[in-house]
Amino acid sequence: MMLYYILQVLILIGLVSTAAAVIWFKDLISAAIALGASSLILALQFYLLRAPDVAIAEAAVGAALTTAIFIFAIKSTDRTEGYK
Amino acid sequence: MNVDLLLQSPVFILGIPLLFAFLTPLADKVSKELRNAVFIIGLLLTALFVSLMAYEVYTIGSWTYVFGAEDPTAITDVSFFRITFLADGFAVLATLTIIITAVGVGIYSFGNMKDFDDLGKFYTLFLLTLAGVMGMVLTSDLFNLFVWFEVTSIASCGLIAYHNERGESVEAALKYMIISVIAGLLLLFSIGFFYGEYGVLNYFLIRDSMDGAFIDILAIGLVMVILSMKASSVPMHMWAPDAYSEAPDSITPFIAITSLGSLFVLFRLIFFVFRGAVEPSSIGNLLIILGVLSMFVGVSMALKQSDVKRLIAYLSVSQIGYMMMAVGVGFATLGTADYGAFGVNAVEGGFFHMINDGVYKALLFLSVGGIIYAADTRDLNRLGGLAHSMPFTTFFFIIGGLSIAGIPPLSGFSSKLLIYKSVYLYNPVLAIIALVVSIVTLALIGKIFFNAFLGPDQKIGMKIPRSMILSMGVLTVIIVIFSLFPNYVVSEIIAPAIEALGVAV
Amino acid sequence: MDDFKRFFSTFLLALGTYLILTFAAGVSIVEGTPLWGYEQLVLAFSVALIVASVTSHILCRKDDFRMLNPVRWGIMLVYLIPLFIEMVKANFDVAYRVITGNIRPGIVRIKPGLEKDLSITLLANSITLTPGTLTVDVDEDKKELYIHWIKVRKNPTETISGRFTKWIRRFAE
Amino acid sequence: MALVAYLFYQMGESSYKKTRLKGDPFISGNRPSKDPRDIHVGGDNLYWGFTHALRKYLDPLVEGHTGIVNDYVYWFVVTLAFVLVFLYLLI
Amino acid sequence: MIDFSYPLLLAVGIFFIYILISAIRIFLGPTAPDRAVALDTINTMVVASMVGLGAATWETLFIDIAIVYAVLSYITTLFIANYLEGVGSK
Amino acid sequence: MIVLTILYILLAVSIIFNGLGIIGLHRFPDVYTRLHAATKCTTFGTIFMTFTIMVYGGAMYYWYPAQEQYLNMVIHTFVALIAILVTNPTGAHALARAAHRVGVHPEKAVLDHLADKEEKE
Amino acid sequence: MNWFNFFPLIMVVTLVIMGLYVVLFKKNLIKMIMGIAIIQNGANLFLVSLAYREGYVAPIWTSAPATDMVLPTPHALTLTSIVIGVATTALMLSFVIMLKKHYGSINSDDARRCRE
Amino acid sequence: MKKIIAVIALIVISAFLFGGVVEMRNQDGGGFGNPVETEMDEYFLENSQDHNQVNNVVTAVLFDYRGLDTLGEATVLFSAVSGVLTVLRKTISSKEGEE
Amino acid sequence: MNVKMSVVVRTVADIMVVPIVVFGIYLILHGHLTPGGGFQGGAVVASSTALLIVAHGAMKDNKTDLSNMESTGLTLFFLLAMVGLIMGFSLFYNSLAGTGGIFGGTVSGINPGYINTGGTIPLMNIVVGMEVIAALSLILWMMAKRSGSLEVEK
Repeated sequence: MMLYYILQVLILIGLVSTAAAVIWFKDLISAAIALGASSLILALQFYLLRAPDVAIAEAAVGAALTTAIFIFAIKSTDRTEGYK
Repeated sequence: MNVDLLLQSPVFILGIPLLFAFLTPLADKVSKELRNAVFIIGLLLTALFVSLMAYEVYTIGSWTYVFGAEDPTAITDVSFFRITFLADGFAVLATLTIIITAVGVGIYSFGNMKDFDDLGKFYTLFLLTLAGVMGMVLTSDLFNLFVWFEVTSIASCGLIAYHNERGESVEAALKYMIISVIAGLLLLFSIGFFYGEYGVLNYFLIRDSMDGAFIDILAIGLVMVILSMKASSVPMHMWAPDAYSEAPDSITPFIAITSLGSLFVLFRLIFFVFRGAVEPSSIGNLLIILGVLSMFVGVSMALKQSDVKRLIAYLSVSQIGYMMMAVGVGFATLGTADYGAFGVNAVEGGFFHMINDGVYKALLFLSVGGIIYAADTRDLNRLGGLAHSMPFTTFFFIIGGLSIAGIPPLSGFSSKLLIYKSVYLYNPVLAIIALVVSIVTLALIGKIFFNAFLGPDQKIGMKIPRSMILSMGVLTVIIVIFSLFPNYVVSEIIAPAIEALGVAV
Repeated sequence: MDDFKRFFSTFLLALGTYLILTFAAGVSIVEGTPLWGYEQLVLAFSVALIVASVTSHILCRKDDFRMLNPVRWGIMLVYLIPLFIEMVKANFDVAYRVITGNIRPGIVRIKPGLEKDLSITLLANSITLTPGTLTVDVDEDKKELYIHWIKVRKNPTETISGRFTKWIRRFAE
Repeated sequence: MALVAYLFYQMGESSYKKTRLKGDPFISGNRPSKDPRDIHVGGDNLYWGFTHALRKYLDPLVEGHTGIVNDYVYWFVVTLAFVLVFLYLLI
Repeated sequence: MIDFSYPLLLAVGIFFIYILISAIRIFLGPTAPDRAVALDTINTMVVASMVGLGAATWETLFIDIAIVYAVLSYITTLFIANYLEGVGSK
Repeated sequence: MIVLTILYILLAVSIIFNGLGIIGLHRFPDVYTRLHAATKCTTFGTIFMTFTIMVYGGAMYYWYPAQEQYLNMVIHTFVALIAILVTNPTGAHALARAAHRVGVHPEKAVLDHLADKEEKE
Repeated sequence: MNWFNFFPLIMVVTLVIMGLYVVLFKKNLIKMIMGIAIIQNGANLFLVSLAYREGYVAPIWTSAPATDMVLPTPHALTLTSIVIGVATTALMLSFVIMLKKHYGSINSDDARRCRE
Repeated sequence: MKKIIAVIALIVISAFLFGGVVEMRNQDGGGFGNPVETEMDEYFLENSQDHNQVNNVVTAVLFDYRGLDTLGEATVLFSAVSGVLTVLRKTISSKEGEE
Repeated sequence: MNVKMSVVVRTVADIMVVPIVVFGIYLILHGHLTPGGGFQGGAVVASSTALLIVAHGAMKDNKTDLSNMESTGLTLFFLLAMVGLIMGFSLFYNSLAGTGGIFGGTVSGINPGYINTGGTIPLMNIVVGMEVIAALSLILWMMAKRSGSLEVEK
């Protein structure tokens, strides 16, 4: 199952790089987008690890609801990081 | 097969607050009186079941409650794959401490919070916090501990931020929330390490399979730091003064009780689970270091405070230090001849101090809440002369303050004496530090007393409601009982708790 | 009457969705066929009733019930075929442009002459699905569409939406 | 104990002499205020000498309590690292 | 009986590489809409991968997750678009 | 085997079009053209992926009629296809509109009626 | 495949350290909460990784292809932790919203009226 | 200064965590994908259909074997909602929040 | 500053709400057979609230109903757990499994999935689903209200 290993390695690299994007962005809305992508890829990894229940939960909560809540919060505060 | 209802009581200690918390929003829609009735019935039922469990433990002996099994008390070799509750002397000690404070605070809240609207959420969160702490101290499953830990954190943060018209409250709640969420996630990691290494989650099975490997050290370290943080031990205490001082006045002792609850969990874990896996002296010394730091830094920071609630918050941090130091001394001598000589006394002193601390700290915070209710300020520079208009509160404050300072006739003295005696035998320096801290504590209590109660009458005394006086009176009576019969308390409540941890002499 | 129609359309949509989802799952009424069992059917009807009673105010906000007619559904399914052919054709076009980078973009305005919300939505989505064109904005008062076109040519209304408009007018207008 | 007390006394005494004008005679002034707030000793004034004598110890401690969330997490992480190393070395 | 698992897994591997390449656009994208476009692309690719993986490993129930994704990723996109519109019209 | 050939063709189309979408995402200059490539080429590719699975599952069900899970798989894949088909163009439209509202104008545009209209208002 | 044996778990640790880095060094409160979300992702992935067994199927008996299944307990634990994660995130973000209302800033350097 | 100490602490913690994940199941020769033999999970897998007549073992674990965790989890959500409603409710001082 | 999105988005959102809700209920009801369950299905249903909020920027005020639903769901969950206790077993004992009737069927080995199995577990899924739907919708509602992206419809 060499191919399966390669799939997981690719996914994990994607996960860590999107998480790095979350840290790197100064624009909070971009960081929220990257966080959404990160949890998207995380759900794919759950899928590969044969955890369908967890994958659905992560898909529903991580992709839709968490991003929504973050965007509401950003909307009622500031968009950019750092002092104005 | 019908099981005795008394043997089901651990379920109700957790379940009654939960169920009544779920019902409170529904009752709130109907009427305020119904809501209050639901709240107080829930509290009193919980107290009833705590006393039933205590009765059962002291007459029959401890038992393990297995969730989801056909017979909740029958132990087979697959029982510990499920979640279990431990009903033993230690659980009785912990639940008793918690419920005394909870009933006191609950009665107090009726008077203190009556001017605010939207109290349904307040009572809901109160009952949820109670359920969370009860679950923490009763459970014997690591992941279940994590779940109740989070319930406690979230519900108490909601309570702290109850006065959302004040920015400081929200700020304190956010700080507490961030740090406790990070702590909860690291707790999840240590649970993952335990599960990955041994494939089990129950205390009993972890205890049986631990072998002192590297993973054990890592996971034990994580758990210890997290629970000490929650217990507001220095240097991770900084959330405590913020949270204690910004919470609503009536709820502050209850936030402090969650700290005590996590301290109970820490002691249960190190004595009951981790004892065989590691060298006792290392964890014992660690606890002593943290305890001494807490005592000293707490009381030093209290010197600089002019906010009365913050001052008592720092004092409570320093009281946490006493317990950690005493129990650390007891744990460090575990397995040696010293344990029989003085270690058990140290643990007894520590546990006795915990139940004392729960009560007198509640009394102190509540009487300070009375001051704030009457004078509408927390600044010691502006308070003064309240003894003229508030004789009851003054009396209660004196009782609580002398007890926290360890003045002879009162209960704080008995526990502190046990601690001094045994700690002196372990290392005299520790005992001297404890004495010095105690003296400074007395001085600080004198400062509050002088500033708030003595002096010319400033005519700012507002009449405080009767339920506040009542609850403070109840707590005072309990302190007096503890003071009059310390031997009885130690032999009937503390000794079974130590025995339940499996470390009796 | 409108309330009932609204309720009924929501009910049908919910029932259909649930039945499609549970098709060929578990036991069946008739042995050997991939149909539904009794319990499934009971659950399906109760779920549809509950959903319809809770969310009936959402569907058909503007009291537009013409999609209840099954003939229109048939035409709509037939419409998928020209749409798919159009998609295939235009996808190769975009593939060519992706490789060569030969683009001449611009935003054009078209006036398809459709009135209803549903038909405008379908037209906009069809236009967006066929690569080369992308609906950017909709003017709700004038019923005009603003379309980003990857290679601007003459006579946008006819070129972009001519064929779709005819089909959509047939079942949604 | 007495030694510690004497040390405190010395530390307080040294600064006391420098800052206070001891020998100034009282000539005249306003009448003492009748407002109870002015007569009463406030919270900051009680034990002023004690805290002032200990300021070399207390001031860094007070400065350590910055009230920034990052510092709370910082102390948590540092303690975690310390405890892990401690347990690892001792066991 | 035909075994089509290996080509499907290979295709999914290629899709994963596509996902990584799209993630570069999340890094680069000069404006927020560009990043949202990349997120949308990743969503679609993830749905395709999930469908393929479910068939490749013979776990037919896993297709449900793809449906959840196909529906919910759209809501995320709408949220981002809504926020950007709110900023633009201010 | 003819089914296998069909499956390979469908899968190849899917991979090629998805790849074209990804290339377009990096090659095109601005948001709108990227949207053209990214959301729609990938939609097209994903449609072919779902076709692959549907043909595969249908063939399996044809050979093993007792195994109803394959039919279930086909139906659920079809639902996913419908969801993709409905939601993707709407998402693309919403993004394009948002981008225009934010003030991103198409690069190298030869004409822009929408901007003209907004100027008029 | 020896090197692969620890790769996912090492990535998990990387995620946690990245999250802790954000919480330690970033001053923006929403960014800090995003860091906490990253730690949550790492913890969830850690638990699910513990459950995985090579070549086994999901623990569901409905039309399962084989009978050997991955471990179910960590899946249940992870579900619990995901829901706890969304609850804490929502509560923290609402605190931040109120803090912005009172203090006019979401920088942690400004949110320090409680100190000493 | 503070930053340096923080970075050192982070490095120490990460070293411990890396050591932990590498060390975790080393005695069995397997790491990821080859977990330790757990009696608990085997018991769940074998007996969930017997005890609960349920196909999805995860659901059986969630609602029977570890049911109290699920109750706690629902409680967490409930308390979070209560907290959000408490925090975001109309403040006494500000009148523009209307609900 | 609430945003009303374009007519295309609104129409599609209106059409999509019912299938999303039904799909979430499908996940809840089949939680004991397929991946899914109370939490997952509840989250999916709650995201339809998010869809309505984001598309229309306006919604009916049903906070009271949602709050009642949440409390009712949790209370029922606890009472369902108590069923075992009342019958003399311990809390969370699945006393309905295999007793016949709806949700009382028996099952063993690999099977295509029968809906009438599971004892109390499907019922618990349903009540937890109610709780999660209400809780997440309430969170979304409050935060949208606070961030000014929601108007209350009459």
